[in-house]
Amino acid sequence: MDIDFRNQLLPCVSVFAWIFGILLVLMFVANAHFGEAISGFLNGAFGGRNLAYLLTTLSRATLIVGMALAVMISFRAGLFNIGGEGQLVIGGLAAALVGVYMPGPGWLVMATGIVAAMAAGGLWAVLAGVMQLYVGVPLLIGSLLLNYPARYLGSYLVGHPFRDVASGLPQTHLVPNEAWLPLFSGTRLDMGILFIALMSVLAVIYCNSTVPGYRARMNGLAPEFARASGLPVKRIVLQSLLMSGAIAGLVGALAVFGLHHRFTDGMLVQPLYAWTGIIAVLLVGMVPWAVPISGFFFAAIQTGAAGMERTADVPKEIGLIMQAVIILFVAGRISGVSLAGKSGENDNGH
Amino acid sequence: MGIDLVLDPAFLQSVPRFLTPILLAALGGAICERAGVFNIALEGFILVGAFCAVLGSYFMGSEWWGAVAAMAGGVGMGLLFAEFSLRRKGDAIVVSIALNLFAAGLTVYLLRTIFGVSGAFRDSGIKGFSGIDIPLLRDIPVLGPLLNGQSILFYFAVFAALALQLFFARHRLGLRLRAAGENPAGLSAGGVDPQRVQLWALVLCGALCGLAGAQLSIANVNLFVENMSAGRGWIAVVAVLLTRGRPLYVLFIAVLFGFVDSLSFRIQGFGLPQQFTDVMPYLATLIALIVLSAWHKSKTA
Amino acid sequence: MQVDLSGVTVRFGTLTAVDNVSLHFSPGEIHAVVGENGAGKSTVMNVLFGLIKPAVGTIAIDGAEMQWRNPQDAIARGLGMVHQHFMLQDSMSVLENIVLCSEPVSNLGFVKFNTARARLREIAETYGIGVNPEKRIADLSVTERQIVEILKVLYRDAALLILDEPTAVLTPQEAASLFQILRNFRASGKSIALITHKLDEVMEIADRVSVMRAGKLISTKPIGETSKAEIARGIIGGELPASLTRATQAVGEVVLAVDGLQARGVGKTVGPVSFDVRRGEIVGIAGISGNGQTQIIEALVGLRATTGGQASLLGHTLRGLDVGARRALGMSYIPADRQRVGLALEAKVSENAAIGREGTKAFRNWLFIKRAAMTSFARELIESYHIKVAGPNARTSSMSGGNKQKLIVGRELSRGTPLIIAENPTWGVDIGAIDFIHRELIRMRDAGHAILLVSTELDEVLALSDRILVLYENQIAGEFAAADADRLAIGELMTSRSKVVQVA
Amino acid sequence: QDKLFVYVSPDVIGVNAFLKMGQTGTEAAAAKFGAEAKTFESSNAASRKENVEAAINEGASIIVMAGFEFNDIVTELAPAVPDTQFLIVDQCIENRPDNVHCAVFREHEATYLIGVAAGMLTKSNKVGVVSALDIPFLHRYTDGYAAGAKAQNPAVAVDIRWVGGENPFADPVRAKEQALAASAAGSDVIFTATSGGDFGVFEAAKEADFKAFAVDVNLCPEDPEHMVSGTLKRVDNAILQAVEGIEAGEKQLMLSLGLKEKGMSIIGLEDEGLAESKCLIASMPDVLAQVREVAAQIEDGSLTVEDPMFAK
Ligand SMILES: Nc1ncnc2c1ncn2[C@@H]1O[C@H](COP(=O)(O)OP(=O)(O)OP(=O)(O)O)[C@@H](O)[C@H]1O
Ligand SMILES: Nc1ncnc2c1ncn2[C@@H]1O[C@H](COP(=O)(O)OP(=O)(O)OP(=O)(O)O)[C@@H](O)[C@H]1O
Ligand SMILES: [Mg+2]
Ligand SMILES: [Mg+2]
Repeated sequence: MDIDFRNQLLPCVSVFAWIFGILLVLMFVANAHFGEAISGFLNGAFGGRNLAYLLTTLSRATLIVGMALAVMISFRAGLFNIGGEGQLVIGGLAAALVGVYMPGPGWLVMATGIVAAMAAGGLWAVLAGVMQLYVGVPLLIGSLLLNYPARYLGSYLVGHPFRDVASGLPQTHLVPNEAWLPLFSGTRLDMGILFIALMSVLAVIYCNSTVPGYRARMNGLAPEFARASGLPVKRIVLQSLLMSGAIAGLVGALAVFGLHHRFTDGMLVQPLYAWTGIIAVLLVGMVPWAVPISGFFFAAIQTGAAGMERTADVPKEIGLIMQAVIILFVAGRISGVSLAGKSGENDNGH
Repeated sequence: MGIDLVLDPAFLQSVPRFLTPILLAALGGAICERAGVFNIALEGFILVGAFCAVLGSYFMGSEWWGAVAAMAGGVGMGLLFAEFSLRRKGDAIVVSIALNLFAAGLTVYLLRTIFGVSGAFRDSGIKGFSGIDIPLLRDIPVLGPLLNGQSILFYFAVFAALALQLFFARHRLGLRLRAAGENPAGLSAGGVDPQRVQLWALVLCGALCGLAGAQLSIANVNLFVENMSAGRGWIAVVAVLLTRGRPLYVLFIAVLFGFVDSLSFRIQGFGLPQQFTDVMPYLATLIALIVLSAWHKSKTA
Repeated sequence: MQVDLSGVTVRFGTLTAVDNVSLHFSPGEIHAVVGENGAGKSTVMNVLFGLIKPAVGTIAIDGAEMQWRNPQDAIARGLGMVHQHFMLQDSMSVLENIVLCSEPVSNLGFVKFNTARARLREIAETYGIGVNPEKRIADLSVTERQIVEILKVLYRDAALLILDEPTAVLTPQEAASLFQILRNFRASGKSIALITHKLDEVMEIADRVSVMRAGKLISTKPIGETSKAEIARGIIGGELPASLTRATQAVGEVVLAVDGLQARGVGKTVGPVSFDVRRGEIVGIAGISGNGQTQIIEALVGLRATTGGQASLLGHTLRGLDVGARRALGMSYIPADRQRVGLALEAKVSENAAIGREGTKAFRNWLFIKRAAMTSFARELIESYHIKVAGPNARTSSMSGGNKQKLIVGRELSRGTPLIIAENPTWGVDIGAIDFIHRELIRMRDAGHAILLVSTELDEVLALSDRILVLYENQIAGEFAAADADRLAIGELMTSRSKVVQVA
Repeated sequence: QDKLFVYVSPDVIGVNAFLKMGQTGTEAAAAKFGAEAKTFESSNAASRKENVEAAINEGASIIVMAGFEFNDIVTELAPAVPDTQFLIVDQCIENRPDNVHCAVFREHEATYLIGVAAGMLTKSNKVGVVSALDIPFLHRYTDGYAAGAKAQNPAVAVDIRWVGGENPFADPVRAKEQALAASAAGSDVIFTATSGGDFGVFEAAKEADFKAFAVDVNLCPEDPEHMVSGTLKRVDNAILQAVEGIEAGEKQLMLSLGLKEKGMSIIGLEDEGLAESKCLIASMPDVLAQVREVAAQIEDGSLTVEDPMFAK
């Protein structure tokens, strides 16, 4: 009991003290009124007229949780896929192009757009996997570097051939109204969150109860063990990446059909959805059921920080800093998969 | 275009400007790599260095103080890395990702709180390094425009690459760094704490990355812009991985990247869409990575 | 230099690894410390050397109490340690390894390699041992590496040498030359602490022997006042288990046929090797580690690409088959590295037990895995292989090494495949577990399975095998039938050409 | 104070003169009508939308938005809140509800004049322009300039360069490199329309010694030796004027401001303040004369400058 207390509770308390202390220092630097800042934060994250800000948080959480699920699928399989951004962009692009150019009833356009986005994102991720398996490019770097071609390809396509000239921005035309994701009545929240809720459930089932999920997990915990035990390692790698990329693509599609209704250059990159998704997964050590909670938590930090900026003039980057600090302090406690140990690994298969 | 371009003095002049930050950061990364610290937070290190350089230069009124402050900032990041990765045993990749975000957030936060501006901070009070004119060098064709008239940081970076080679081979700390990366138990057995050695690696890496940032903010231009490192840290990481931390190869790769990067600027003049020229350095990196990995794989498989 | 450890106690969490142990080392004396795996021998020596701080206890040199902050302090006072595992930097030269951590440096911190070279030459002349200082460790044989470790200690001018199982990786001949070196040291007045598992060695060279069991010091006696049997009883705290019996039996058809197999090794090609394994026999491969065993096994299991020749299992060629297909064809594999290859330590026991079976009807229902089936299967294994663990849902990392090994052995043997490949199956596990695993292997052999056993422990190979192949420098250097197997002859083959130890 | 005006910027304001002017304009309007003024800075597409939603939620009576990035957002949000007035500066949307108002500029008229001046000044017959990103809106700068230069001097070649990169609107480093590259390729007059990157171009002007033009506000004091002139965009005036109209109850207000309406101008077009501007154009009577003549033609309609934004 005594030992338990010292080993478990005390470090937690000290971590909270540290994080809180850093928060205070940051506010002091910004010369902010503490109470005002905190109430601005809470209001910005969870309040507002008719809970408008809570809905904003949920809307942001939709995309962050989606990216976190994508990342989780590959991380649990031991695949350090940090190319979620590229997969997200490619997915969004595919969704927008289908949404704008495909004729037919709205629901069909949307469904096709979502499928196309998932396929495109999945293939983009698989590309990184192929480079690792057959060329020997470490996935960590390969997937990261593939972000840039994705980004610039998107930028080029919406800036030149598929540009909505009249809008004045590098962006596609609007997706027709009928293909938008409907809003929950009386709110500004679109139904994309339902897709992500469903995905969360599916992901938990996949991780805990299916054969491929079990195999991927074993590969993530001990790749050499998986190989020597005769698991189909290459298939695990490609399958996991395909799923991971497909979820990222889905998130891109939801951003297009739910939030922005077209693809604008930079709209999926600048808000750092992919990176936030990564840290959301790391925060909870890749435990599937906890990932949506953690994603929501980070979304709240971001919208809360924006609220803090509006009311107390604390730059909203405080949100980014706090996210990083939280991860730093839990980094030592994250169990499950050691990422650094595996990043440089090459596959020596025949 | 080929030969004219290569002989164009303005083009040659720009190559060192591009390669210096990458070279300095990659050398820092190389030290970590050799010491067994998987540091992929170079992007964040550079960013903090760039910010501190402006901070130091602006408040102390000299570019030298700027460089000192940049190194201090980089070292600070190194110490943070050490605290969370070595002492608190955080996974290096997790710590790296967090520190990159931390740097991105902190620099903007401080930009807004200290200078009250966002986006960019520019002031005539920021003193920067200017080019050094070396009389003899100036008159050599091709090499002259390439090497002459650069900031002191460029010459330092090249020197550092050569010195680091010697350092690893013959210096006490260099030897211990390599041991920390290869078999740290051997160090412990000899009574040297490998974590202490890795701490030194992070300190040196921080200083070099800080200077990389200084080159960006008080040598290439005299101002700080949000997210000024703009992916250079990741290219440096790739350079480190490609070379496995061998300083001379790092130098070679950095020159290559500097060349491609400045080439991409020139090529816009030929009417290619901006996105194509923008993606060039990353594609070049990716291709280099693929070619070298494939070559390596065929050698060892 | 008189060195005294008194009343040392070390705890790791709740485990008391060393319990109130006192030891004395005198000049000109070889003091052997023996005990089972995990008895606490290494831990005591690590305390003496300053690597571990004891909870209780003191270290005194010539009567003066010492406080070690780190090994550097101990080294400065004349202690030197050759560790159980090599502490060398493979990519560095011999010279760099020797100076590492005690570098002679100039003002700027640059290492004066010439000074070091001269000192090394001096040592070679004094003690009659030496290795080319410019060679890379990676290019050295195991014996040469052991010599580099000893040179490191001599370079630091140690008066007390601690040697933790220095002969574990040596052949009998090499061990003999090492002992000659140790005798030279003894003659020059140094103290030597020698940890070993081999009682014959103790009887041969030690002046005094201490026995440890479960962290406690059982006895310390001059060698003349004790016997091998008494020491052995002290080690295990009772009588030795009955020795293994192995009835001769007729062998059956060929299960594994290997024909000119080649694979890429470290630097050069392994093989070509040809041999076969039949039903009802254990074929043992002896050899010092690093002579190609790993590559051959990996090539057979499908973990490593072959570069020539071929192998077939029950008449089916293995070419082009991946690990899964080979296992499905009738092969099981007990890998040497249980921590990384044999198990996923962070996963549950049941998840480790079911690996490779998750695709079968019993464990899968369409896409879904049958958790209940996994748990009950793990429970069966735990019972029938006497695995000590909290239960099927415990984390695998919570088990001791011996029990981890039993889990792997149980998982693989229970598949009942015609061929079983076992690589160092008892490495680092305690006597009880060794005995159990040996009996299981023999039971499988008796039941008509073909077993390929690779072990760097010559005694193990001798005890189990019906036929013995000796590997030396990536080739099969010889073959023996169990009946004519001779320790010394095999030892000779294991090192046919390596004679780096020059005794003055 | 129950009245609230919110200014929502599309990007961080930073050293972006245009966005700053939007802020001062909103503040001036608020002061005039006794309202509180707040600024919500955005940094990306998602935060733009969130900020406008927040402004509605905070009960703003007028929301001022600078830039075309807000079109979709206003289209989507405005119909649901008829009591909130939306003012978009720089751009307008189709099928406006009553509560959406616009103030747009004809930037190309001013950049055309800059082009005329550049065409006169170049000795190499090569002029350059560096702009942030290859987007239609910025072609009002680059193409207007090119048209002016060619009209003035048919022999002239125009080198158009884009900053691009990770943050094109605030990257002086890349802007500087592009300017140096253009200069190296022969341009001896370079026009910069890169927002946050302008200072990089000025540094290049010092190093490579070329003449430079800038946009939006008078930046000549930055480098009186190389800065010839620049366009002026009176965003603050436009906002004030528009808010007056909105407060007076106008619906679907639409302001289009060019040279004629004094919404756009270039330094040197008016005598007032020219001497103190530190711009080189003050000491170039022939350039002044020519620019003023062309400006007069544009104002009286005898010369129309095509809007490049909808070309292509
Ligand atoms: N760092 C450690 N943390 C926890 N337990 C440890 C640690 N090192 C050793 N132990 C445990 O302490 C006990 C004594 O270990 P030690 O290595 O001293 O045994 P040993 O007698 O040298 O065995 P062997 O013959 O296998 O080398 C063992 O149970 C071991 O598992
Ligand atoms: N660093 C450590 N921290 C905590 N426990 C440890 C540590 N190292 C070893 N142990 C514990 O000590 C026991 C033996 O570990 P060791 O690493 O010696 O494994 P082994 O050599 O495979 O097994 P054994 O020595 O028991 O045959 C295990 O129960 C393990 O959990
Ligand atoms: Mg052990
Ligand atoms: Mg031991």
